[in-house]
Amino acid sequence: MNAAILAVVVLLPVLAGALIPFIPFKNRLWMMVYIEAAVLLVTILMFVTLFNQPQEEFVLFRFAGNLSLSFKLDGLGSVFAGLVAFLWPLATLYSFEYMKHEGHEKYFFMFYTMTYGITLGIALAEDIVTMYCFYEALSIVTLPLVIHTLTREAILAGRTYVYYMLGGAAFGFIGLAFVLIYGTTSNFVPGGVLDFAKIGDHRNMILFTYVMCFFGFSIKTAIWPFCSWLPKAGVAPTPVTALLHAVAVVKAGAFAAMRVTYYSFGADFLRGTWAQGVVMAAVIITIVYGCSRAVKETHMKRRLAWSTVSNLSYVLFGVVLMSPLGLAGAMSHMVFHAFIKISAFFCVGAVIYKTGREYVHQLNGFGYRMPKVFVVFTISGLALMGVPGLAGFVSKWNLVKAALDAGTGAAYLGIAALLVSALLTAIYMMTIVVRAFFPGKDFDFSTISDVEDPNWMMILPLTVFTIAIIYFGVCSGWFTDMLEQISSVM
Amino acid sequence: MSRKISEESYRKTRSFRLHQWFTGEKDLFLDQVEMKPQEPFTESKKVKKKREKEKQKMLDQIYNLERNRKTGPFQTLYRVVSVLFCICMVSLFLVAVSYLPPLGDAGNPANNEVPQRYIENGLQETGAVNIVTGMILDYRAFDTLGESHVLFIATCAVLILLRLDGNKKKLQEEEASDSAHEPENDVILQTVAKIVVPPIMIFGIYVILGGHLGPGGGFSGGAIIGAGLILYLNAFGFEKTERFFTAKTYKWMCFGALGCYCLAKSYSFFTGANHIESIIPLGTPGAILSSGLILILNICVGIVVAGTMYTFYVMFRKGGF
Amino acid sequence: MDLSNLMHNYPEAVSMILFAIGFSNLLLQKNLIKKIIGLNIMDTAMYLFLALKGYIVGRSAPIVTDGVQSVEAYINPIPAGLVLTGIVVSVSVSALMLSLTIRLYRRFHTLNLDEISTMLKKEGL
Amino acid sequence: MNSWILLPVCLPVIVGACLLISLAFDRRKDASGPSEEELKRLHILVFFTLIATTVFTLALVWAGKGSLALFEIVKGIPVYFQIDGAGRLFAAIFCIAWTAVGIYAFTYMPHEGKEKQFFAFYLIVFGVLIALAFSGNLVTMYLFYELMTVTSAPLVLHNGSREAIMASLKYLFYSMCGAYLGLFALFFLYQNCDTLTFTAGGTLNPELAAQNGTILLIAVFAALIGFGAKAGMFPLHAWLPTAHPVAPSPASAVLSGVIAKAGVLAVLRVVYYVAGADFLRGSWVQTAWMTLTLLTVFMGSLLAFREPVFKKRLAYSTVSQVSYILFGLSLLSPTAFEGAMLHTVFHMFIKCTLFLVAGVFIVKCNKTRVDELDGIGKQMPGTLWCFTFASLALIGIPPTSGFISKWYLAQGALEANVGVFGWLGPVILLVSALLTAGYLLPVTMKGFFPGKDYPSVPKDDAPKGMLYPVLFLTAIAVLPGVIPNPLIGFISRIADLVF
Amino acid sequence: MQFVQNLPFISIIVSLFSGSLSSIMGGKKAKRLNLAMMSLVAAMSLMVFLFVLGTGESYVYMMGHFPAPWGNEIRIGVLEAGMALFFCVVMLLCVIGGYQEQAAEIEDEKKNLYYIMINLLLCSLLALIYTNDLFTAYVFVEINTISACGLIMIKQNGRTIEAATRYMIMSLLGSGMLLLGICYLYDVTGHLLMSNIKEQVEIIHRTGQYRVPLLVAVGLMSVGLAIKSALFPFHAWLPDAYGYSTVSSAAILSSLVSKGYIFLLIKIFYRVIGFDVIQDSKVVNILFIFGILGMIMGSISAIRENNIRRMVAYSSVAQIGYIYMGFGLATEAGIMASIFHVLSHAATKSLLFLSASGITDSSNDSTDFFDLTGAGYRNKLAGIAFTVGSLSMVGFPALSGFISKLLFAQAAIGDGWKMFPALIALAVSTVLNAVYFMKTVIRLYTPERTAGREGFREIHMTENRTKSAAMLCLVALNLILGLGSAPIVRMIEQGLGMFA
Repeated sequence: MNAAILAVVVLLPVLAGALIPFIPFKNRLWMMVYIEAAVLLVTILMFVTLFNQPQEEFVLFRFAGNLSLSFKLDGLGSVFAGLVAFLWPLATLYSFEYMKHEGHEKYFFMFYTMTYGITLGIALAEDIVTMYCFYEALSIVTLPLVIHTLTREAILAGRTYVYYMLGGAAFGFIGLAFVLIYGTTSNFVPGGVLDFAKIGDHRNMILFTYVMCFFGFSIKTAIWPFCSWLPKAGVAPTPVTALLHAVAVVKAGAFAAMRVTYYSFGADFLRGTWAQGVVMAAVIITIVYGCSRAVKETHMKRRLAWSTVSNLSYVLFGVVLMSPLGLAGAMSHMVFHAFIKISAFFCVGAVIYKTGREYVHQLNGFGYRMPKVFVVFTISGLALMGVPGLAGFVSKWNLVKAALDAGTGAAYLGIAALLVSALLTAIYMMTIVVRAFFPGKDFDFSTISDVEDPNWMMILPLTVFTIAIIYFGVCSGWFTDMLEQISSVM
Repeated sequence: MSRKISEESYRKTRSFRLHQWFTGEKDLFLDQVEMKPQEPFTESKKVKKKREKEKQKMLDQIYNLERNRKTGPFQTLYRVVSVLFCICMVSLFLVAVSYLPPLGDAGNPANNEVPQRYIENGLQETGAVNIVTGMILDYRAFDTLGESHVLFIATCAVLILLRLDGNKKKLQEEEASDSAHEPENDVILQTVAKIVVPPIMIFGIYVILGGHLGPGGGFSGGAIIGAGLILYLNAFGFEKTERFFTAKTYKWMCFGALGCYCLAKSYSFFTGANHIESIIPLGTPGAILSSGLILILNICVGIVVAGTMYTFYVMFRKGGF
Repeated sequence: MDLSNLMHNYPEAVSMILFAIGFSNLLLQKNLIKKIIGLNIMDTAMYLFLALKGYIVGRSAPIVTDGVQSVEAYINPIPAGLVLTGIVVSVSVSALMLSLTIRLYRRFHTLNLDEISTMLKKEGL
Repeated sequence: MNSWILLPVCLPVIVGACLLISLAFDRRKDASGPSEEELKRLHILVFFTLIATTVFTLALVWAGKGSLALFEIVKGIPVYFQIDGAGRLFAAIFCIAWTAVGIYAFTYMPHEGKEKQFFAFYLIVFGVLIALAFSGNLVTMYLFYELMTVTSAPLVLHNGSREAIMASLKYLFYSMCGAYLGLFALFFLYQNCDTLTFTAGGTLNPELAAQNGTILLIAVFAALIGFGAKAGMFPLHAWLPTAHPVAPSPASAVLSGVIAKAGVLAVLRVVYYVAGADFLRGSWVQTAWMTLTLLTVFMGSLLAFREPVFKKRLAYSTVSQVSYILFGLSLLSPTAFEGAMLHTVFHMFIKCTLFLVAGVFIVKCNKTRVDELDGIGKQMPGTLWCFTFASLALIGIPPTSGFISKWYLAQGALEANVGVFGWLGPVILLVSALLTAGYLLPVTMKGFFPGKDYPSVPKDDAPKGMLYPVLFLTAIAVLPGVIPNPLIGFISRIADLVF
Repeated sequence: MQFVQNLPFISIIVSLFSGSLSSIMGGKKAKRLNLAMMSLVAAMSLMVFLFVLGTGESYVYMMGHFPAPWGNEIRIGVLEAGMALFFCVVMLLCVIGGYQEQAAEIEDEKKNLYYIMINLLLCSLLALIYTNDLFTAYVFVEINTISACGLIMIKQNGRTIEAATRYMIMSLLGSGMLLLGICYLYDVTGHLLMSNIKEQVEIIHRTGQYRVPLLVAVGLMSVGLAIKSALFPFHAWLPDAYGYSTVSSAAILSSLVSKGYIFLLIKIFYRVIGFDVIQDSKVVNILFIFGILGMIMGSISAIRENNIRRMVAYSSVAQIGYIYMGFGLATEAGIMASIFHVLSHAATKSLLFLSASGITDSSNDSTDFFDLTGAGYRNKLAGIAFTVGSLSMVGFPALSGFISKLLFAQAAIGDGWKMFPALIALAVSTVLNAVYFMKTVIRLYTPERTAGREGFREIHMTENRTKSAAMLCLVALNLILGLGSAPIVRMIEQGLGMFA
C-alpha cells in the first residue's frame, strides 16, 4: 500500500469541495448525496490507510531548496487523522439539516469540505514546512465559514479571527525558520531534530524561540492572552463552531504544538527549562480563566466556546509536561473532548435550529419537550465534569497520571487547576440541565408547546457520539494502551 | 460594650455578610449565575448630532492655518534639530576635508595613469586640441550622451507642466496678461538689441565650432546663442520670433540634434566594442574640420542647449511658442 | 584632524561650508523659491569642490599649445569634464523645480509647502 | 455467590428508571395529576421494591462473602464490589431506615404532589447507596458518591419553588466541590498506594509515602474536607441549613439521616481502609481534623439553639451530631471508633424520627415554626411522645442508645493520647449535649404543658401510615440503649480488623 | 565577441533613441512605439540572460574605442541580466495595465510626453543596472529622478504637483549627497571605475591613510540612495506620490524606480567598497535600524490609512524597510534575501496597485474604504488579484512573500545581536501587514446592496482586456516566484558570486 493514498486523502476533499458551486445539482438532495458520498469515501480511505499503516513518505511537491510538501503517516498523525475522519461525515450530515434555512449553502459546503482535506493535510504532514503551509491554509479557508452569516458582528468576529490566526502563524514562522536552520532535518523525528553542535552556547535563544513558536501555534488553541477570538467566533453557524472551533481548527493548533514540542524541539531538551515554566503558567491560567468566563457567560454557544478554551488547555497541559505519558494524556483528552464537546455543541445547535433561542435563561422546561437532545446534553455535561464511567474521567485520569509522574510543583498546581475547572464545569453545565428538566412549580408548558425534537439527521450524530462517550468511559483500556505505545517511541 | 446599631446599618456590615455565609442563607456565588444579556448599544439622535458637531469643530481646529503657523514647540523643535543636524554635518565635512590629500599637489592619487594618457596621446587619439572636449565627447562619450538627454527630459517635464496650447481660451488670456506688463516697442531695448544680437549670435557660433580647438564647446556656445535669442524675443516680442522659431521647428530641431548625436555615438561605441576600425578621419590637429565626430557632436549639443534655454524662457513667460 | 592640512585645503573647506549652507537652506526654508536658491548654492559648492580636485599648482589648462604634450604641463582634465556635466544637470533640475513652483503658485497662491498640504487635506482632495 | 451483590443495587435503580420514563410519557399526554388507583398501584410497586431490596441486602449482610469486578473504568482499576465489615453495617442501617421513611412517604407525599418523580429518584438513590456501601475500591466508591449527589439533588428541589431549586443547586455544587477535593486526594493516593482496593489498615506504600509525605498529608486532609462536606463538617456545611427547610420531610429525613452517613462512610474508607490510621496518627492533619469537628459540634448546637424554624433547627442538630461521629473517627483509637460507629447507627434512626415528626406537624397542622408548636401534645400525644423519646436518646440520657455512643466517644477521647484534645473533646461533647437538650426539650415541654389558658382541643393523632414508621424508628432508636451488646460485639469485630 | 554581447548596449541605445523619437510623434503612435520598444528590450534582455547563464561568468563591454579606466564600460553578469529582464517584464505589464487610465487622465497632446518619460525611465534603469562607472551611474540617477517626477505629475491635479515637489526636494537632497560621496571617493582613490576604485579602497583600508574621507564617502552615498529610495525617516513624499498619480506610474514607481537605486547601492557595497570594509563601518548598522523602524512604522501608518491607494503606498515603505534590513545584516545571505525581496515586492506591489485601480473603477472611482465594501463581487478578477497580492504580502505559503520571509529569517539567524530585533520585527510586521490587508480583503467580500448608487457597476473581466491580462500575468509571476523559487535563488547566488 504505497503512500500515494495519503496525498489522495488530502487532496480529494479539497477538490470535491472546490467543485461544489460549479456542479449544476438538480436539487438540494443531490448536492447532499454528493457531499456526503465524497466525505464518506475519504473517511473510508483514511481508515483503510490507518489500518495498514504505510511506512514510506510521499513527496507531493518540492518548491525551494530542501523545502517540500510531503506526507508521512506516524502514530500522532494517525490519531488526529482518525478522529477527524470519524467526526466529519456525522458533522456534515448534521449541517445538512442545520443549513436548511441559512443562506447560500453551496459556498458554505465548499469551504466546509475543503477544511476537511486541509485538516487531514496537517495531520499527515511529514515535515514542519508542510504542516505550516496547511496550517496557514486552514486559517484562510475557515475565514469565510466564520463570516458566513455576513451580519455586522460576524464580520467583526471574522476580522478578529483572521488577525489572531495570521498573527499566530507569523510567530510560528520564527520557530519554523529556527528548525530549518538549527535542525538536522526539517522532517518530524520523534525526540527532536535540533543538532546541539550548531546551537552551542546560546541555549536561551533557542528556548526563547520555542516559547514564541509555542504561543504562535497555540493561538489557534486559544491560549490565555489570545483566547478572545474563540467565543467571538461563536457567531458562526453551529456546525462551524461545533466542528471547527471545538474539534478541527483548535485541535490542529494543539496538534501543531505537539509536533513542534515533541518532534522538532525535542521534549528532553525543553524539560525543566524556564521555557517550560512560562508555557506551563500560561496553560494553567487558561484552564482556570476559560472556566470562570464560561460560568458568567449567559449565551449558550459562547459558554461552550469558553469551556472549549479551558478544555483545550487541558490538552496543552499534557503537551507541556514534556513526557511521553504527558503526550499520551494530551492525545486522550484531545480525542475524548472532541466527542464530548461536539455532542454538546450539536445539542445547542438543535435547540437554536428548532426554537432560535440562544440564551440559557430561555431554556426553562425544554427537558420535557426535547427529551432526546437534553438527555444527550446531560450525558455530555456529566462526561465533561469528569464523572467516572464516562470518557471525561478517563482522559482526566491519564493527564493526572502524567502530571503525578512528572512530580514537579507546577504539575501539582496543574492538577489543582484541573479540579477547580472541573468544579466550574459542573456549575455551568448543571445549571443548564437543572433549568431544562426542573423548570419549577408554576411553569406553564404552553409557552414552549411548539418545541420538539429535531429529525433523524440531527439525532443520529448525537446518538453516535453519546454511545462513543459511554463506550470510551466503560472500556478505554485498549485505547490508552495504544496511545502510550505511540508516545513511548519518544 | 459595642454600640447598638440599627438593623439596616447592621445589614451592610461585613460581619452580617459573614454570618449569612456561615449560616448558609445567602451564597455569594449562586445568584450571579443566571444574568440577563445586555441590551445592544443604541445612541439617541441628540447625542449623535452633538458628536458630529464636535468632530467638525475639531477638524476646523486642525486645519486652521494661522494657528498652525504658531504651533510653538513643534516648529522650534524642528528648527533646532535641523540646525544641529547641519552643524554636525559641516563639522563632519571639515574633518573629512582635513584628511583629504593636499590641494594642488602633483602626487595626489587623482593624478594617476588616467589623466596621463588623456594628456599625452589625447591629441593623437581624438584629434581634439582641447583635451577636455576630447574627453567629454570621445573618451567618456556615454556620460555626455546621458547629459544631453537630461536636458531633453527636463524640457519635456517643463512642457508637461506649463504648455497651454491645449485650450485656446487660456492661451489668449495668458497672452493678454503677458503683454500687459511689457511696454510696447521699448525703443532703448530695441536699438541696443539691433546692435548687440548679431555679434552675440556670431560669437556663439564661433564658440561652438571652436570647441575642439580651444576653450568652449557645444554647451557654452549653445548657452550664448540661447541668451541671444531671449534678448531678441524680449526686444521684438513674439510676432518676430514666431516667424522662425515655432513649436514645430523646436520639436524637429531638438529631435534632429539628439537623433544624430545618438546615432553617431552608437556607431562609435559599436565599432569600439567590436574592435572594428572606424572610418571617420581625425584630420590634421588645429584645423576646423579635424577630430572626427567631435565637431558634429558639438554642433548638435549646441542646438539642443540653445533650444532648451529658449523653451524654458518661453514656457515661463507665456506657456506657448 | 590636523589643522595644517585643513589650512592648506581651505578652498575645499569653503566649498563644504557653502554646501552645508545650501543644504540647510533647502531643508529649512519655508519659501519654495528660497529652497531652489539653496539648491543652486549646494550645486555650485559641489562643482567648486569638484573643480578643485583637478587643480595642480603651476600647471595650465589642458589645451595643447604649440605641441607640448607632457603631463607636467597641464592639470587633470577629468574634473573639468565632470563639472560641465554637473552644471547641465543643475540647470535642468532648477528649471523643473521652478516650473513646479509656478504651477503651485497659480493653484494655491502661496509658496509655503506646508500650507499647501494643509489646504489639500482640508479640501480632502 | 458474588454476582448476587448486583441484585439489591440494580433492582431499585431499574424500577426508578422505569418510573422516570413513564413519567416522561405521561407528561406528554396530559398535565393533570395521577388518578387515585394509579397512586395505589405506585405505592404497592414502591413498597414491594423496598421490601425486596431490604431482604436481599440483609441476606447479603448476613451471609454475603467474596467480591465482584464489573468493567474497568480506568486501565487497571475495575468497578469492584466487596462485602466487608463496615460495608455490612452501613448497608444494613441504610436499607432499614430507607424502607421505614419510604413507607412514611406514601402518606406524606399527597401533601407535596408529583409522587412518581419523587419515588423514582428515591429508589435510584437507594440503589446507589447500597452500591456505595458495598463498593470495593476508592474509584468505585467515588463513582457512586458522585452518582448519589447527582440523583439526590432532585429530591431536594422536589416542590419546584425558586428557593428549592437554588438550594438544590447549592447542595449539588457543595457536594461537587467536596467530590473534587476527594478526587484530588484519590489521585495522590493512587500514586502512593500499592492498590486502591479497601483493605483494613490501609494500603500505603511505606517508602513512597515517606518520600512525598507532605503532599500526601495535604491530599488526605483535602479528602477529609471534601467527603466531610456531605457530612456537614465546618467549611462546607452551609448547604444543610438551606436544603432542609425546602425539601419534603421524608427527603430531608433521608438527606440528613442516611446520605450524611454516606459522607461518614467515605471518610472512614479513606482514613482507615486506604491511608491507614497510623499514617495520620499524631500528624497535623489529625489535630486540624479534630479542631474542625469540635468547632462544628459546638457551632452546630449553638446555632440550633437560636433557630426558630423547626426543620432548620433539626438540620443544625444534624450538623453537630454528625461531627460527633467524625470526632470519634478523628481520634484514631479503637474505642473511639466503636463510639463513632454506634453513634452513626443511633443518630440515623433518631434523626429520621425527628424529621418524620416534623413532617407530621407540617402535614396535620401546617406548623413549621417552633413557637407555633405549643400545645401540640394535646392534639397528637403519640407523635410528641415519639419525639420526646428520640430527643432523650439524642441528648444521651442513660437508658437510651445515645448515652452508650457518647460514653464510648468520651472513653475513646480520654484513652487516645491526643494531648489537650483528650479532655477538651469530652467537655465539648458534654456542653453540646446540654445544648441539644436546650433546643429539643422545650418543644416537648411546651407541647405537653402549654399553660393554663390553652383551649382544650380534640385529640386527632397522625394518620396510621405515618405513625407506625415513626413508632418503628423510635423503637429501633431507643432499644439498642437497653440491649447494646450484639451491636457493640459486631462493631468491635470491625474495629479489631482496622487497628 | 558574439553579437549577443552587444544586446545590453543596444537595448540602452534603443530606449534612449525611442525616447527622443516619440517627442515628434502623436499620442497614439508614441504608445505603440513604446510598447514595441519595451517588448524588444525585454526579448534582448532574455537573450543576454540566457547567454550569460550559459557562459556562467560576467563579461565587460567597452563603450567606445578606449578600454575601461579611460572610456566608459558596462558589465553584464547573471544578476544584472536577470534583473534587467525582470524589470522590463514588470514595466511592460504595468504600462499595459494602465492603458485605460492613461487614455482617460492625461491630456491628449501630452500623451507622447508621458511615453518619453517611460522610455527614458527604462533606459536609466537599464544603465543603472549595467554601468560599471560611478559618474555614469550619477547621470542616469538624475535621468531616473526627473522622469519619475514627470510620471508623478502627469495627472496634473493639485495633489500630484505638490507630491512631485516634495519628491524633487527629497531626491535632490539625496543626489546632492550621492555626488558629494562620489567626489570624495574620486579624490581619495583617483578613479571613477568601480573595479579600480576597489583596489584603491583595499590599499587605503590596509594603510589606513584616508580612512575618514572613505567612511564619509560611504556614509554619504548610502544615506543619499536611502533618501532617494524612500527609506523610513525620509519617506514623507511617498504616500502622496504613489497615492494620487495614475495607476501605471504608481505601479512603476513603487516596484521599479526605488529598486534601481537599491541595485546601485548593492553594486557600491559589493563592487566599489568591498564587503569587508562595509562590515566594520557603522553605516550598515544605521541602515539596519532604519530598516527595522521602517518595517514597523510603515505598517502602522498603513493601518491608520483610510484610502486604499495610500495604504498600499505605505505598505511599500514597510517593504523597503525589509530590503534595508537585509542590507543591515551585512551577510551574503542577507543581500540575497534582499534581492529576492526586490523581485517579489516588484511583482506583488504592481499587482496590488493594478487591482486597487480595478476595484476603485467599480466603486465610483472613490478610493475611500467605505465605498469599497463588496467591490470583490462587483469586479471579480480585481478582487481575486487583490486577495492574492495581500496573501503574498502577508506571507501565505506558495506565494512569493513566504519565500522572501523565509530567506530573511534564515539570513537573520545566527547573526549576533542583530538576530532578535530582526526576527521580532519580521513577526510583528507580518502581523501588522495581516491586520490592514485582511481588513481590506474582508471588506471587499462583504456584500453591499449598491444597485441604486451611481458609479457602482459590475465590471466583467473582458471589459478592460489589457488590465485583466496584466493582472493575470502578475498573479502568474507571483506564483512562479512563490513555487519555482529554487532556480531563482540559485541564479541570484551565482550572480552574487561573480558580482564583485
